[in-house]
Amino acid sequence: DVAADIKHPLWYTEPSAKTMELAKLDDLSNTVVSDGQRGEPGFPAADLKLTDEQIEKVKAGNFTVAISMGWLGDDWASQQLIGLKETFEKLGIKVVAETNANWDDAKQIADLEAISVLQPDLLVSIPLNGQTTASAYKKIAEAGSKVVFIDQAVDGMEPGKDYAAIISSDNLALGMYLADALHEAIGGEGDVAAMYFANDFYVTNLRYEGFIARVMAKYPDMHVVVAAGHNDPNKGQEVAQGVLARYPSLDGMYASWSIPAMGAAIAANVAGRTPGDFKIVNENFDQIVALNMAQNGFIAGISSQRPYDQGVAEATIGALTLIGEETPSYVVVPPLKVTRDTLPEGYKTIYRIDLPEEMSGALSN
Amino acid sequence: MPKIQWQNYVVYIFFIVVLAFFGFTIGDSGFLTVTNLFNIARTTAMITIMAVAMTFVISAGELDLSVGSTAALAALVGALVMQAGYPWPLAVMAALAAGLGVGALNGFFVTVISIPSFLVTLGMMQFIRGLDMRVTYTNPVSISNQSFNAIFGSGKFYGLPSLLIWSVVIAGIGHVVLKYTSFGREILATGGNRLAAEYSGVKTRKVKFAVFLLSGAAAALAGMLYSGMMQTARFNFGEGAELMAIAAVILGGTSLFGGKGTILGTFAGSLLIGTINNGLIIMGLDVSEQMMVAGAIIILAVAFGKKPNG
Amino acid sequence: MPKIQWQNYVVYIFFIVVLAFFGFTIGDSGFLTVTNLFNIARTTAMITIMAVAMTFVISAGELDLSVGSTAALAALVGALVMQAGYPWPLAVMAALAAGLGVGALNGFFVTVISIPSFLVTLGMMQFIRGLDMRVTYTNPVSISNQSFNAIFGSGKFYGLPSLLIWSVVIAGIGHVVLKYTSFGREILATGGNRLAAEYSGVKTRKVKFAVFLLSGAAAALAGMLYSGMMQTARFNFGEGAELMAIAAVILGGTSLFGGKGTILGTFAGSLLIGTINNGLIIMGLDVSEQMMVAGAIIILAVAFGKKPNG
Amino acid sequence: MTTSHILEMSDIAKSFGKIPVLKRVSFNLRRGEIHALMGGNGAGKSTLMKILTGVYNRDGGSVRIEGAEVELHDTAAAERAGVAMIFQEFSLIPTLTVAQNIFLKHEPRLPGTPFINNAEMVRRSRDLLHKLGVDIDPEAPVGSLSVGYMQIVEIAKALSKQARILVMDEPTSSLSEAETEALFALVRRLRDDGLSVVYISHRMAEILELCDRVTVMRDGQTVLTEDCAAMSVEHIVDAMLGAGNTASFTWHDRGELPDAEPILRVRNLKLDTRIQDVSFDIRPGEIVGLAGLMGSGRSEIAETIFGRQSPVSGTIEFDGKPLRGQADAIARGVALVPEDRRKMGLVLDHSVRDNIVLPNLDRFSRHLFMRDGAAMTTVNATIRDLGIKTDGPEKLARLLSGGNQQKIVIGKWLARNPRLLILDEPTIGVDVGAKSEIVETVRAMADRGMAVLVISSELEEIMAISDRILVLHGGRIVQQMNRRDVATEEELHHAIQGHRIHASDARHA
Ligand SMILES: Nc1ncnc2c1ncn2[C@@H]1O[C@H](COP(=O)(O)OP(=O)(O)OP(=O)(O)O)[C@@H](O)[C@H]1O
Ligand SMILES: Nc1ncnc2c1ncn2[C@@H]1O[C@H](COP(=O)(O)OP(=O)(O)OP(=O)(O)O)[C@@H](O)[C@H]1O
Ligand SMILES: [Mg+2]
Ligand SMILES: [Mg+2]
Repeated sequence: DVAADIKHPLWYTEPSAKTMELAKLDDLSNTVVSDGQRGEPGFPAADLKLTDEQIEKVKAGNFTVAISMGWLGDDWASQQLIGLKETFEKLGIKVVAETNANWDDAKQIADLEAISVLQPDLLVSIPLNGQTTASAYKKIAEAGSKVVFIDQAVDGMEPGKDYAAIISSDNLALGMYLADALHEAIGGEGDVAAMYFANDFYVTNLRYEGFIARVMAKYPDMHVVVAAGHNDPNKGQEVAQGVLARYPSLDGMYASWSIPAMGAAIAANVAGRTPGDFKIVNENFDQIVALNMAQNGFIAGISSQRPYDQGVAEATIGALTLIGEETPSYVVVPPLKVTRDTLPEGYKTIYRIDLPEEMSGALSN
Repeated sequence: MPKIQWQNYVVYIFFIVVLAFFGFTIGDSGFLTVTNLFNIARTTAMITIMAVAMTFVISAGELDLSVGSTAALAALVGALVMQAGYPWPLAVMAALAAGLGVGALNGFFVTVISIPSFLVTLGMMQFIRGLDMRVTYTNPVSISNQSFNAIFGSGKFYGLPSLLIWSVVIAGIGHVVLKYTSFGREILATGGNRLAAEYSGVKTRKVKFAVFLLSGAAAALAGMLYSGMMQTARFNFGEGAELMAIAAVILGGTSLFGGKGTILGTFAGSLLIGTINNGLIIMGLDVSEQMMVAGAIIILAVAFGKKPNG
Repeated sequence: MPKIQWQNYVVYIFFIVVLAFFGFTIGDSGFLTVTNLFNIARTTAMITIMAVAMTFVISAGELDLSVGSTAALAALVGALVMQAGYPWPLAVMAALAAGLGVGALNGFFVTVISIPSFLVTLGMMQFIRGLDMRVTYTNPVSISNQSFNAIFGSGKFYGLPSLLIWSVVIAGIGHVVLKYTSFGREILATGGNRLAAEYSGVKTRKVKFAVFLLSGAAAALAGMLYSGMMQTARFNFGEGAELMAIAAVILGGTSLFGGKGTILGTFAGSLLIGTINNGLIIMGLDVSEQMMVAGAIIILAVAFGKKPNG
Repeated sequence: MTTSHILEMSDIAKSFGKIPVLKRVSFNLRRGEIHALMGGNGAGKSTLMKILTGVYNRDGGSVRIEGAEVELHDTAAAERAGVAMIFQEFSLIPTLTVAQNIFLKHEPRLPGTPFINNAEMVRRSRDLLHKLGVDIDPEAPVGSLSVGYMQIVEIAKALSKQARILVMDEPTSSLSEAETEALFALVRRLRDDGLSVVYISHRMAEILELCDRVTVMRDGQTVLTEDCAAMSVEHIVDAMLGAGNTASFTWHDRGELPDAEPILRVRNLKLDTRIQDVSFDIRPGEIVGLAGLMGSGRSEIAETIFGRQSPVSGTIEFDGKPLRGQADAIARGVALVPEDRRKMGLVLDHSVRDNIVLPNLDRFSRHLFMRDGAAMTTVNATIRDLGIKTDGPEKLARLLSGGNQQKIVIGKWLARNPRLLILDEPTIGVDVGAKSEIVETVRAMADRGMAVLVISSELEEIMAISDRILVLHGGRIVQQMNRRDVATEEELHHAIQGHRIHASDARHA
């Protein structure tokens, strides 16, 4: 078994039979791998639409919205917010509060309670944990605010009744794409490492599971020889250093998030590895990893989310539910695999602008 | 009788000024509703309770950085005991035992081995947080016992949120103990001049041990309140709570160098911080603005209470 | 001559013991390679540099909790200056100016308004972190200037990583200043007994102001090293670094109560922490195990150096 | 005013808050004289001199040095003007070494560099300490020294500055005869070289021996300035305390005590350090003086009886049963007034009241709760009985004058009505009036059966208070004698140096 003998994260559970089945598919682009938390099938975000009457109705409502984020400080959060705010602006929905729990459940509850005072018509939020923050969300919902969840819902709330929908990336697929990208980058065989986010966190757990499932199902020649956790993105470099010291002949690494991935790139450089013999993949398509990839650096593949689209989808669902429309309860934004070859298109898709000069210059070198 | 110095009451004054400011500017946005004021009291309850015990610790000339991770440990222990089917009072005892255990360890290293408490409790903070992750493999443990959740979390008694009652009761007890008992005097003397206290017959080692026990117990209670409020226990409860608690204590007017402590000031300090956080969100400030304003207010609140060159 | 007390050297002893332990157990797993040992020195450089200045601050009887967020501020300022197309020496000056500015503010509130430094710098830590988020709306700023990245980050000089050189140079200067200059004496006197120092003609206010300036400058340098190492500046650099730096200082044998300080001990303390973290990762321990072991070692390292009842 | 005055302070005024401490005080100092500044506790002596050294800023008046008006904003300015001071409450940094303290702010440099020459600093410190007749390790941290040694370091520090005006605020309060002699010899030599000295002391005997002129202060005003030749001790005391206030600091024979079993029985005590083999008894109602050289280990004996140290060997029995540690000692009625009031005696940042209540917490609490009313009665009584000069019981101990702080430490233990009271240098910094009050109080309590052990470096004090005197030398009690058999301080002085006194027979074998 490829990855059975490594030390998995504390929260790790074996992939389900269904996941393993899907992991065997060669082409995932038309499949939603992750089911909703309530087992419901995913609705593609691209199919969400507002009619002109609906837009007028929303505008006439003079609605208010509060946004409660779990953290800030990466392009995922920024793009998500841009998508949300631009769409709300267009729809005439006023953002009355914006909070950042900075990874702390208790802070998120306090944030939600402050928000509840404002009695916004709509709350868009990513719960840091589906259990700890549940009652705070319930209270807001009971007080009459519509709730749209980012990435995961909380326990004890029912879709369609207590909340409108979850809008999420297909996280299992994200993980699988990472395996694909890494496999491709290292040329089909070799030893690789997985650097995961050590804290129990719904979406990253799924990505790790997807990555492992895909490796087990499809890539017997790619050996995951070590899994190591970081509990702070800034510590990624330190962890990667240790991993590379211990396994100096690794061919590649999956590093959860861009900051740890860049840390791993620097660690690899210091360890005397070159982009020719060591490849890193990650799941945050931000400026730094994109530039590194353009420059032929260690970053060899990105399994990207579409945070802007996700933000737009969240705002759209929010608008629909505000005017009483039925909405799908689980909306999925498909991942996008980006390599150096597909960087310009990928960039355009995610950021809606052309590749910055710095990157396009580097690409043509 | 010495003249009453208004500088000693600056935390209360500031608390009232901040309340009034928010009342005028965002009172009609819901800030002044009973629910919201209760919310402030509820969400600050854990910090308040840890800060009350921290006032004892700091007054005795020590520091306890391990309260946050201890709270999480106690929450997890309590939740696991209930999950295993035992009645909730047993879970409470187990959680308290966990807190007292950590307190006893801290106390042992500080008083018997004489290691500076900053270092002991910094090490302990890490150690216990590692243990927290280990206990349930970072998985949350949900608590379905509704008595527990009502008493320690979202319940109300006579219309008052139980979290509010807890913090008032603990602050009340703390105030009486520090101000009106010989134990309180011994704590202050120990922190004021340990050697002089020793020569006066105060068993300063025991006193210090005792405050660490109290701090452990308070952290355990805070942990149960976190878990009762969230109906779940999770390994990362109380991250950063130690600094918040210390800030509340010092904002309240307790000297970081020991020998002087006021529980009422601590209570006001904790509420002040909570009110600022709550008010700024309602005002619609974004996170970076919230942090800047809260930071500035902490400094200014104290600056305001100082005479220049004082 | 006073008898040499091995207890004073416990941090060095422990450092060697820990090195030897890892050397034997995981020496052939890459721990003992030059690259890895350099790695330890590189990743601890920022903490070392902040800890050197923190030794000054603590010796003078104060504390600086704002270093982490100041480092991030300086990193961002420097990166933005370079991004705007100015040459890197200008960026360095701007970053240093940012650090000195924060240091001056801290110094002002502590010495002129006489607010306890714990509170000032705690407020400042929040304020500056809020500012950090504001400056670039939390977006990272990448640094493409290769001279800067080499000098402050991943470069090598004569085969030695520049980060290692920085930390050795700063620790060396710090050691000489604290031990062999009258400024160093004045710092220790101020922290040892402020009133007595005043009686002896030491301008303790100026001394305290100066150490906060130094701490701000050191934080700025650390920030540039973070950004040089990661070739990016980011708002959350240095989160938690203040506690790590203080731990290194105290582990090294400096008294948290002021008046006694050793830079070499601080250096060893910082390396000890870095070595433990690195070794435990290579041993394959997961995060929870790493935290537990690191926490326990910090406590034991000091316990070991203490006589019972000492 | 003639130019023979190196220093003229005129109409100096100073208040702390609303309380005036100096009311238009004038004081002058001639070149090359030793000028005693006398006055009761809290008269304002230290405050006046701290204005001279720039520690406090005056509210009014002027200061002239060498005829020129000077502004003394801070201690550095005073140093530049040539003023150095030996501070009553010390200006030493406990965490620095002896040498580092002596040369703080004027460390010798390595030639041509800004760096400190540590070796040179240590060498010079050793020389200075030698001149003062003590053998203190210049590299020992000051915090580890006993008060007596700290005082010498403080003196060495002031001398090292080579000032023109030297203010000595109770420099000998913890010194015993030998060191005092060495200091006086040195001060006289410096005076002869042109140094002008202000000398503050509560030791009456010293004043007339050492000083050329004397100024007496009372309640923030100067009441007298005279040549010493024209003065007597009685005269000075009168001026200090006001007419009609007679302070008798003289011994009187309390007669034979009724034979009783000793309450304290010390046998063959051996301690870690100097003490080799010490045995003695104290009976109820008896006041026993323990005399010895500085560093001879008197304080260590006291601390061992009180249970703060454990002996290497030997036994200590109280009331027929061995003492088991400090808690046991306190519970059974042993009290210790320690020698260093700042370190061991007081919580300086707490109020007078809290300090007095501290050792009595058990008496003033019931079921853990404090009975503040009952405590207050005792606190007020203590303040009154010992004449503690304070604005009220809530004043912080830190803000009291040195002598008044000392009275708190004595008072807080007397409030317990101990059965054995150990006084280690009890009257350091206490004025004659208060000294005699303290002695009276102790005698009265001894009359009611309290046993007392007094340690003092001031032989005058030992002579004034003791019924019986133990002489400690070389780690042993070399002599025990009845006070009435000792004729002069001189004799006792010799005994301490190790010579036998033949006038008496030891009472106990
Ligand atoms: N910083 C201060 N704040 C308030 N009161 C003070 C302060 N310093 C001194 N005092 C008061 O001023 C008065 C004079 O004190 P000072 O120390 O000058 O007396 P002194 O003559 O030196 O007495 P002693 O012989 O006991 O040393 C005392 O009543 C004292 O309580
Ligand atoms: N030469 C020295 N250098 C440094 N420390 C010394 C020296 N001699 C003695 N000491 C310390 O000073 C203390 C003197 O002992 P102790 O206080 O019991 O003596 P004492 O007779 O009461 O003398 P003192 O008048 O100094 O109080 C001891 O704790 C000892 O460690
Ligand atoms: Mg005085
Ligand atoms: Mg003594």
